[in-house]
Amino acid sequence: MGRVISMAIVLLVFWLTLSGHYTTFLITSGVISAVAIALLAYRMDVADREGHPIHLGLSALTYWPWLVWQIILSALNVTRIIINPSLPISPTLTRVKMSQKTDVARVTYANSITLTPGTISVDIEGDEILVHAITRDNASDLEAGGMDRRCTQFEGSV
Amino acid sequence: MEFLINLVLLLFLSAVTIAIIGVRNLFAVVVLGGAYSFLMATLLIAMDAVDVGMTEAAVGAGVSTVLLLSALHLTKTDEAPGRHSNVLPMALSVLTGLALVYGTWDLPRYGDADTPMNTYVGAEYLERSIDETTVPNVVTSVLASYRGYDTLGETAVIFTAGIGVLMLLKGRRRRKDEDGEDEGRS
Amino acid sequence: MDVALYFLSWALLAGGGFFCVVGAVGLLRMPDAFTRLHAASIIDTLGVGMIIAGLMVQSGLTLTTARLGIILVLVFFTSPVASHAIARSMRHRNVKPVLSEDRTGEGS
Amino acid sequence: MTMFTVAALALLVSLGLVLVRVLKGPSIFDRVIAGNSVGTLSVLLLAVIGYVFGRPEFIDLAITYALLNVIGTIAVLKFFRYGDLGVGEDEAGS
Repeated sequence: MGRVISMAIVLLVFWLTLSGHYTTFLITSGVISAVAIALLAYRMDVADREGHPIHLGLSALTYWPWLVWQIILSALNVTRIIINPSLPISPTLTRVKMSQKTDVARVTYANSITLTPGTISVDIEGDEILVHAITRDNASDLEAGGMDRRCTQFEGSV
Repeated sequence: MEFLINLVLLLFLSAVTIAIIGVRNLFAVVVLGGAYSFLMATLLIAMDAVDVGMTEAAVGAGVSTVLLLSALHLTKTDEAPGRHSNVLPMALSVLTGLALVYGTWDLPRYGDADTPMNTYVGAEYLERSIDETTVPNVVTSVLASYRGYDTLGETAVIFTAGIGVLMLLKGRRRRKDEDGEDEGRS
Repeated sequence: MDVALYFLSWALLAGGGFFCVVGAVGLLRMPDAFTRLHAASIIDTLGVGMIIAGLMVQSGLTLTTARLGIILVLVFFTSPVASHAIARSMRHRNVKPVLSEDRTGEGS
Repeated sequence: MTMFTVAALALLVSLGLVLVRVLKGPSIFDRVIAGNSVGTLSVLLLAVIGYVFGRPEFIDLAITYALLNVIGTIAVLKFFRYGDLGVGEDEAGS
């Protein structure tokens, strides 16, 4: 039930952000819509640990800044490749182990790989992710497992 | 700047339209249609028709992509070459287009404040709707309050149509899957 | 407006525009669909991030900034899903990527 | 020339380049990738246009676009994955 309440609050904040007009009638409609949608989500079983993962809130605050930094670094790297007239790419397909247990952390890891320019998670087979990397170096960096450790840490701090 | 944005977006739109005519793979047409809708909606919003732009994005890029794909599911993905000559339809389209362009000559200039639609009831709605309905958006207040019953009827019709389309698509798909079991992939 | 903030938003907007153009050029230059995905993800990350951040600096602590923040979060959560879905359906349709090296041991 | 104009021009240029990829193909997946980028760039262009014209309220629409863009892309790909659509050979492979 806690998840339903927090989901209703998130939805209400979304409504208030988009609305910008704060009269009694409009705020009441917002509250009713938010509660109704949260209850519907509860009945549809999407307001669970996976669909609305509030328990990851705090560890996200340390993981995301690191991820943003990684994104900037690798985006600059891919930019250099694109600007270079000889286009020095060496596309590589590789498999990367993932050590996460829960689905949310696995999705976070796979999404982080995709979000970082230069690597894309293509498929998940068991506890391995099939990754397409734009250069050999990108693939090797990922195989070294720095991001995997970060994600496991992110999961472990729940 | 406004003129430049409108001009460039219109050029992009013509390019996409010509490509849609030329491409024979219907999947590519659906993807191109999505790109067309996004460009069209951006153009509409650049011309201050915010609500029309919103509708275009929702219907063009969202709903019609899904519906067209569901329809593609039931048919072939490559357009068959036409059996008849294209000359007559072409001439008819060009004529209709020219007639429409001729019709625009009588329209007032874009954004003109002295036209009947801006001086007659339009101004009244703009002045009085917030006091009378307390709805901050004038388009919403006209649709949902002044013309409330009309909109209710429209919504009922669209809802029924939507359910009908869904039932048709769903029924057809299941039957096709059962056939597929017997005949293998057709 | 504060001069430092002005230059910050100038830099962010110009940089975001630059990365969008770079991503678009990459989309044209890359040899196959898999590598084009990498170019497109520059637009989705740095292009979107910098331009939205520049606009946020421009509007200060207002409701508009909150709305821009929603766009940023939405794009950051949905764009990897879209990229992954494209890559995955390419694999299921047996589209072979152009590879220099294959470390999967499939010999595909 | 304000900074918003510069950003809007850059976005228009990239929109044009990406459209070339949408039109050229060659495979359907190239079109989907580029179509997705068209959506992302429209979201940005819309946000920037709001500032160029001095009406930043347009940003609500950019949110709608961002949502619809991903729905469109996922819809196309879902039908690719689960539908038994006989894609023409010339368009399926790259």
